[in-house]
Amino acid sequence: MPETLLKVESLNKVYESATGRVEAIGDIGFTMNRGELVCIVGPSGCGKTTLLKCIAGLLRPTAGEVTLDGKKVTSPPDNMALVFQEYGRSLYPWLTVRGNVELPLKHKKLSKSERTQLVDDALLAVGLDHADKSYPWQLSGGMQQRVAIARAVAYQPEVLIMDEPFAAVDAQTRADLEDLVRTLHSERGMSILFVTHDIDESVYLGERVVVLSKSPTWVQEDLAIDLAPERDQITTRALPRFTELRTHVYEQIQRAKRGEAVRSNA
Amino acid sequence: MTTATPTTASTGHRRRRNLGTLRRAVLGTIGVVGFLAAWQLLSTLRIINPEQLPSATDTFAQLGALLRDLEFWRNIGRTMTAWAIGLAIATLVGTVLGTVVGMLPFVRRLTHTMVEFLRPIPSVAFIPLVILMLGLQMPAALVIIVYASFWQVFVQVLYGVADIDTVARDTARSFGLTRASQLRNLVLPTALPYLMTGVRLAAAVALILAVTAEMTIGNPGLGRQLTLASGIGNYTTVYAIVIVTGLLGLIINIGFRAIERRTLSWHQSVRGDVAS
Amino acid sequence: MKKSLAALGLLAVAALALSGCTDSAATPSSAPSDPGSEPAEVVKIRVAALPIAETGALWAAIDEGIFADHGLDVEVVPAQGGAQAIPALLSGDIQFAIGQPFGPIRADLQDLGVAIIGDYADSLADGTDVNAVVALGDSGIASPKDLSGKKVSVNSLGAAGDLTIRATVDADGGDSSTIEFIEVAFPEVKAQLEAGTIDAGWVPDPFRGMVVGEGGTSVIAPYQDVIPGLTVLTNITTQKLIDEDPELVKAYSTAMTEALEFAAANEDAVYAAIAKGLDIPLEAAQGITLPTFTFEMDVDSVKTLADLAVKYEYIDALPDFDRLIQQQ
Amino acid sequence: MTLYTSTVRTPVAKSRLWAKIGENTLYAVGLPIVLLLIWGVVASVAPAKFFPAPQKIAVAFSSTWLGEAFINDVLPSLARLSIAIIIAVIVGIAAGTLIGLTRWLRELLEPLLEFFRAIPPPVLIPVFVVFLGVTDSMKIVVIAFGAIWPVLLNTIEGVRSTDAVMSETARSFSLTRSQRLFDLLLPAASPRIMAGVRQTLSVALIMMVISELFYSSAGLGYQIKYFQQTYLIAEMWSGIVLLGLIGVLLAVIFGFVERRVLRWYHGIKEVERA
Repeated sequence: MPETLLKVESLNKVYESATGRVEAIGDIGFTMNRGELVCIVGPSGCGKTTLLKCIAGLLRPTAGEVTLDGKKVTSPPDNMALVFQEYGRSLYPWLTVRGNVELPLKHKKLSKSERTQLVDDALLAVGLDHADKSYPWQLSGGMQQRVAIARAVAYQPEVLIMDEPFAAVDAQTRADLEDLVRTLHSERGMSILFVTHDIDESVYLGERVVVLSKSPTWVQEDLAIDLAPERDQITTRALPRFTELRTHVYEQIQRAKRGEAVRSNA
Repeated sequence: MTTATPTTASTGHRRRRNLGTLRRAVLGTIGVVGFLAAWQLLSTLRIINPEQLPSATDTFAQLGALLRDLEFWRNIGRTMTAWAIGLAIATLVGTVLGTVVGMLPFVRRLTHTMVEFLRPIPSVAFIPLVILMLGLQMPAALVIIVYASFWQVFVQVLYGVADIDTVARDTARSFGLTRASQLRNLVLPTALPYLMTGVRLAAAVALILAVTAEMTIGNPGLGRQLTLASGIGNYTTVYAIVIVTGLLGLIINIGFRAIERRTLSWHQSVRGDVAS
Repeated sequence: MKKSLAALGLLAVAALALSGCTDSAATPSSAPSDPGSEPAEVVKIRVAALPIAETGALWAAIDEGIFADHGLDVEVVPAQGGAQAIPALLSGDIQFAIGQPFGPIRADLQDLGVAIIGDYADSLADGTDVNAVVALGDSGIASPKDLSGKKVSVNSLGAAGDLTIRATVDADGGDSSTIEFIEVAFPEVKAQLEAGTIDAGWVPDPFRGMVVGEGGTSVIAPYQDVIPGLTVLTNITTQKLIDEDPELVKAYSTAMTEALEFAAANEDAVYAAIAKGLDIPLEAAQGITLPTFTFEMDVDSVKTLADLAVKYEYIDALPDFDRLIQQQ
Repeated sequence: MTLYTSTVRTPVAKSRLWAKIGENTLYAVGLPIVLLLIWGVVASVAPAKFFPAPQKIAVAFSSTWLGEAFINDVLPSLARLSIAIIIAVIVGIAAGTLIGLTRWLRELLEPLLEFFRAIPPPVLIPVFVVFLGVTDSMKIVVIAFGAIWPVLLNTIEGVRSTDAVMSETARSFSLTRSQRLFDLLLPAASPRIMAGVRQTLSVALIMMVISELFYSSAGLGYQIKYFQQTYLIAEMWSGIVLLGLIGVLLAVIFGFVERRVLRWYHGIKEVERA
């Protein structure tokens, strides 16, 4: 019986903003097991980022709750790490690559050598062990996002949450980074919650794909991806099953956009 | 966000914003009142000799008396006239020289040392010299005001001209725009927000120097009235004039910030997101 | 918010307008006398004078119409000390200046073409002098030599004040080289004495009276002690003006002679002018010890001062007195 | 995939290098030398009393400042200036951070700060004299009071406008308070703070001179005034030159510090421009 790591229950978020009252999230509920890689997709503007911030404890939901490892999330938990889409703004430009990766470790009770060990290991894992003395802005966009991933890896979280992390990098780099995420998952057994608007990416990466409706958001479908754990950019994407799944998800998203989907459990 | 249900909350929202403004106004008033009360207590409880620190009420009474005196208004007028003329000259000269020097790289390199040396010299150091050349009247004060505020405009315009987008410049060149046309359509629009920042800084500096000049040169105005009052130990008048100069500075700051914001907002829509 | 502020401002202005305005700079209606002797044309001149009690004589004479009688429309420019008056003279911005003899002496040493055309005010040879060095009663400073090693304030360094204080202290057996002189404006002296930032201060009336009246001591009257009746203030102009417009200099000198005679004879008019000019109560003005007002130079006292200045190395050489002092 | 996107440096031939240095020097000193020559010629052909020839000023400079006066006047002035600058910068940054982060405090103080910064600092000299006497601390306070505003206000703005993603990153990794302050808020605000410091320096120099024009018996500003009062015109000019040199010195020190502190910032700008 796989152990439940993350549980989202009846989550609702209403914004009081300059243009009035906006219900971003209607009612979202799903769970994620330890060691799973779950992708969340939805039409653009469906409140994915809002959901993520609620899970990460950066935003307080209007109703409902998030539990991580049995504990209710009210503020950013220690055993969670985030990778943001805006790598340029989430890395601190005044710190070197090493400084950035090391920063969150400084308040953990670790010896200096343990810390160095963790940083070295994380940088090696993302293939940046040679660039630790550079500054983030001296690196290309893909490289910068690797630094952000290394920072999250070194933090040794129970769960890694990634918010459209590859939306702003070019296609080739993106493929490399996707494989990096797969590697982290398969080799290190990391639990990853991956938010994206790219349907192919969600199917390629995920063991499960959670499809969100348009705003106010609810879970339209929770789809298991029955592809083999060893995935490859060329062969996996060429599989007929891959095409079926992505077509299925695509249709769901189109329905979501048109607002055709009707909540079954409402 | 998306087309999500905008409810009737807009009135509630307005109320919230009004609440924010109200909060600011209330807290700000508390701050000012608290300051005045502390001042009053320091003086009335004789923690500080009231001969030297007259109470807030005495000071404001004196201020009221001054405000009924036409000569006081004339002094305000004199100070502000020197300020305005000085600022106008500094802006004009600063803009013209800044644009010319900024657009001609070799002139920029040639003048760099001179600028770096002349800019930090406090203009008050020239007071003896300007009295020698121009006497004890407004022209002498103007030199001091212009020298100090000129650099603010000049340097900002230099930054502005340097900030011209390379793509925009190449585009202008590739379409064969004339120098005059480049100046009008590319250089000035890019440099405008910088110019406004420069003018705002210059306006504040010009007021400082206008008052300082009156204090040291002795041309008529608020500064001279302050020195005269201080010279006979009339501290209520001294404090009243300090308050008036502060208010003048406040008006100048608020006014020029508003102008700057206006030019900036117009500008941002043209060149898009500006990270600063 | 902004609107309400503007409204408040308007209200304030309206209130002011209703409550009525005064004008402290309005020219008094005391018209010049004697229409018969009115000259053909009026010449505007600017005269620099410190905003101090001594200038009362000039203000009183102007109000009396003495200068107008000689065809002169005088604007008094409150220059900050002779240091600025002389450059302003040279620049042609002002025509005459009333200032300490030290300024012109220094200017003459630099060949600036400045001349003293007459006296203005002298210190008093006996009795209570026009100024004094005062200290607090409990300061332990009783005699001049006690000032050695102390902090003593003067209103302007490097002039007759500190020079004569040095001379007095040395004559009393003290060591003037150990005195630390600091510039403090006269009205501040009392407060600075009480705060302990200075040990003694050189002040004229009414500030001397304030300190002495509260138990302070008048340690020395340096002018009287060193050069009794020393010239305090003189009338200064440029050689250029003397050469180019002797008529004007003549008219000014005649008017000034009359003005100073008037002032010497009419103390009450001077006190009234001081009260108005300095914006202080008349009673306070009446407590001020007035100097001797005269246009006639006591050249010897200035020469003695210059000798003293050379002795104390305030200046390197003596000025050329023949071109410096041209009594009109 | 290139690792470094910053500009690639190609080695320059030695002869080219020397030519470059020569050219730079010529540009740097060319105009000043020409102007000095013209001034010198004019001053010897038609001597003006108040515009002594450059060589006279140079002589006056060495005889005036390179001796006792350096210890008695220049050093104390510079000491007061430095102390005041240090106070202004430290207090400005500390108070600015506090005010920038505390909304109620900011709202409480906003009108007062707006008012006090608007007062031309010289008018407060008579006021400060009353409180602090004719002392060095009075002069230091006058300088610091005048100079603090650019740092203070820029720090408030800088701290307030910290990038949202950067703050969220800090929160998501549960950074401690001091980490947030020293690793996020202050570095993020540092470009603005340094811009404020630059203004603070120039205001401080002005205030140093003004503070010595009144109630003084020594110091650079006092000496310039004294030379004017005694009509030692060349010496007075040499004082103005010295002030210019001090300004240049301050700018050089500032530039050095700024390049260190804002290395990352300039790096980003360079990458953006490339």
